[in-house]
Amino acid sequence: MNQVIRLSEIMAKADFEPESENASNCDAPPEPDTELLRMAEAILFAAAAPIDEKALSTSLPRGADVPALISELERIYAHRGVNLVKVAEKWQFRTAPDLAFLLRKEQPEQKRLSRAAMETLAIIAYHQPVTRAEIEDIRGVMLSKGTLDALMEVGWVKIRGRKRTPGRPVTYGTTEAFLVHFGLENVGHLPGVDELKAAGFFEASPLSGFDVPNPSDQLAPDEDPVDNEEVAPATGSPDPME
Amino acid sequence: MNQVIRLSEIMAKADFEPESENASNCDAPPEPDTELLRMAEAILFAAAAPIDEKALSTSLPRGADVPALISELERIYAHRGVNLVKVAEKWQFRTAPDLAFLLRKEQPEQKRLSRAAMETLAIIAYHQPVTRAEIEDIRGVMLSKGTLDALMEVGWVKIRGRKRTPGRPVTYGTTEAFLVHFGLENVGHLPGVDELKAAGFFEASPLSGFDVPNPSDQLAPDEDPVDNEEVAPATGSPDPME
Amino acid sequence: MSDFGEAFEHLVPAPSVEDALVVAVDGFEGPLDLLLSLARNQKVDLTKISVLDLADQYLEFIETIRGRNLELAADYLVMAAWLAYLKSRLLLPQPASEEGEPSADELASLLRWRLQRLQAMREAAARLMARDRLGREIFIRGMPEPVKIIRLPEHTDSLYDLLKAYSTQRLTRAGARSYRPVHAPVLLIEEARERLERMVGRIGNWSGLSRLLPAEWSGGVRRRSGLASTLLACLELARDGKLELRQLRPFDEIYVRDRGEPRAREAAL
Repeated sequence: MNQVIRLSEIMAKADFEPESENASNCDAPPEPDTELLRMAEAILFAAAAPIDEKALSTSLPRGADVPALISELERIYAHRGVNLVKVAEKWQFRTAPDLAFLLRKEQPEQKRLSRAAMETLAIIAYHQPVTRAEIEDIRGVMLSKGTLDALMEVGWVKIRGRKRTPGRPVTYGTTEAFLVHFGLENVGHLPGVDELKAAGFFEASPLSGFDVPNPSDQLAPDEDPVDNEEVAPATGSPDPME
Repeated sequence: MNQVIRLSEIMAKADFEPESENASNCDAPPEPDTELLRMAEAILFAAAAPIDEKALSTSLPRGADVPALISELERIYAHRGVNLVKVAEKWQFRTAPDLAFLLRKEQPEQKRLSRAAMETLAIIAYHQPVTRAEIEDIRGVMLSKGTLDALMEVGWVKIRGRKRTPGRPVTYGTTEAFLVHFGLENVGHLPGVDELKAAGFFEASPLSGFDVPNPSDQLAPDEDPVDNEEVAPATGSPDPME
Repeated sequence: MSDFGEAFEHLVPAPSVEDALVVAVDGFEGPLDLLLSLARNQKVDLTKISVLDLADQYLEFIETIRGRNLELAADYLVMAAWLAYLKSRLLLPQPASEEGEPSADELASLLRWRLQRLQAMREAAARLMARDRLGREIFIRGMPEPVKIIRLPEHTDSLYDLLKAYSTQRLTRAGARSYRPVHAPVLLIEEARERLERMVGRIGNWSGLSRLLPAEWSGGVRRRSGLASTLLACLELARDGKLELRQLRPFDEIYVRDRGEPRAREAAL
């Protein structure tokens, strides 16, 4: 089965791709080594979880131009039934969004999140790092005990650290599983994040001096990382993601 | 998100495919409906088990020419890192056989010989050619079944020949790999008794007349070579020679 | 903190008792949610909402609820009180505001801003939930092919280990061969006793101990052990009442006879 394929013979033509591009230029443009492309394709295809470029490069022969390979695969698959997508700064083949109607499974939907939980998730995602008190301030209501637990149980929310303010309250943020589930490259790609920022909703409330920074995976200047052993107690149920 | 893709724009060109086919005909050949192709691709990709053509056709819009779609997908993926393959009348994407090595990760594992194996190896090294009975006599202990097998599996010990004595027992010796691993030019370079004494190995010995043999790669006068065909099971469990 | 700060604090439901409040008033989650809902009824941009009207509607709503003798969570009442205060300040002519103290208009715009922010986060949540989600609209490969880990043995045995094993083994064996402890022949007491027990009843009148020794233990180096073990066996049997022993003088011959039944002995006599 070890079929040897001559590179010169196999050109990564734009499959499933606008004809115009191709018709005008029947010769293949300079492209990454086809064998490397096959390897990258196979690795990304086989994986159960998204793969970052570093991991891909350790799996490929030395010197492979991983970004070029990825962008070529991304291009090849752009209009196909399966696309190469960047989620959580990693790469993953996923079915094309427009084919959802075909694939949507009538599976008993996993526990539906309550409205409070969805709002809380959004607040954590956009405002992270954020404390429980800050979430409660935005919603104008106390968080019921189960809400954060439910979000942590689904694996979308984790304890990030502690705020360097009196009482050193725990700060919450979103997980990689959150990004993967919602198909986000990073928290900077949250829908409408720029508009919300422009509207000043992430800034200190105009009068209170209450500070809510931009969502960021990075530790905030006034945030301490949480020791792993320390994580559990704030909510009761330990974060499955950590 | 429901990106509408004009069919006319997206032609399933022969991606990753021999250029010759394409170069001669820059226009797209008549091909199955690209949307259906995308659907079939996505369904096959997302399926948790191989799919037969009947199941595929119930998942696709009515009237889809499933065999044509499959053979087109099969063709498109033929030279790719992932192939569409038929197993037991069902279709599934699989990593191309020649890239299977990508899905294996070799992890070095540090190992040490057991004391019995090390002693046996040492005796074989110094006393070669040596029969099992002679090893047992020198060690004063029966050889357990696995010991020689283990040494042969590691590749440090081989069957050298047979002794011209009643029963014609098999003789053992060390291999090239043994020399390489222990950094010896040949077995004659194993330190002799004086060197061992000098190096402190026999310090405690008050005994006289104690000798260490001069090992040799050469066939002993009372030793017959072993035919190659006879040697085979360097690794197998029970030695068929005995 | 200025007065305003305190006023602001009032906007946040006092976190009194943990878990105290999830009471939804007709399905509202807290006073801010209720206010937002009322504001939406004004059908104008939240930025242009009339806080005065909003306060009126809120207070009216609360009155209705109380009129029905329904229990109201405390923070709804706190909000009602604050809105009543805000309303009065908005209606009264503005006093010259002190340094750092927010005006009624500022408080009103803060309320508007908080409503907008809540609304914005609600919309963000809706947008987030409406995204194509993994396992619902988007799927990953149904049959991933996991990477198999293959362990490659890497032997760490060194030449030193080899030589050490060899020399240690050879030394041990060489030592083992040269030391042959000489075992002196010993007649075990158990053996002697077993033999004597078979003889009981046939020993008869006083027999010399030396004559009772097994033939193979009666001469040479073996005699010493034979004599000692047989004597000890005799003593054991005497203790058990089966034999009698006597010795006339130290180092003289020891005599042994069956003890047996008294009558048998008399008869023997």
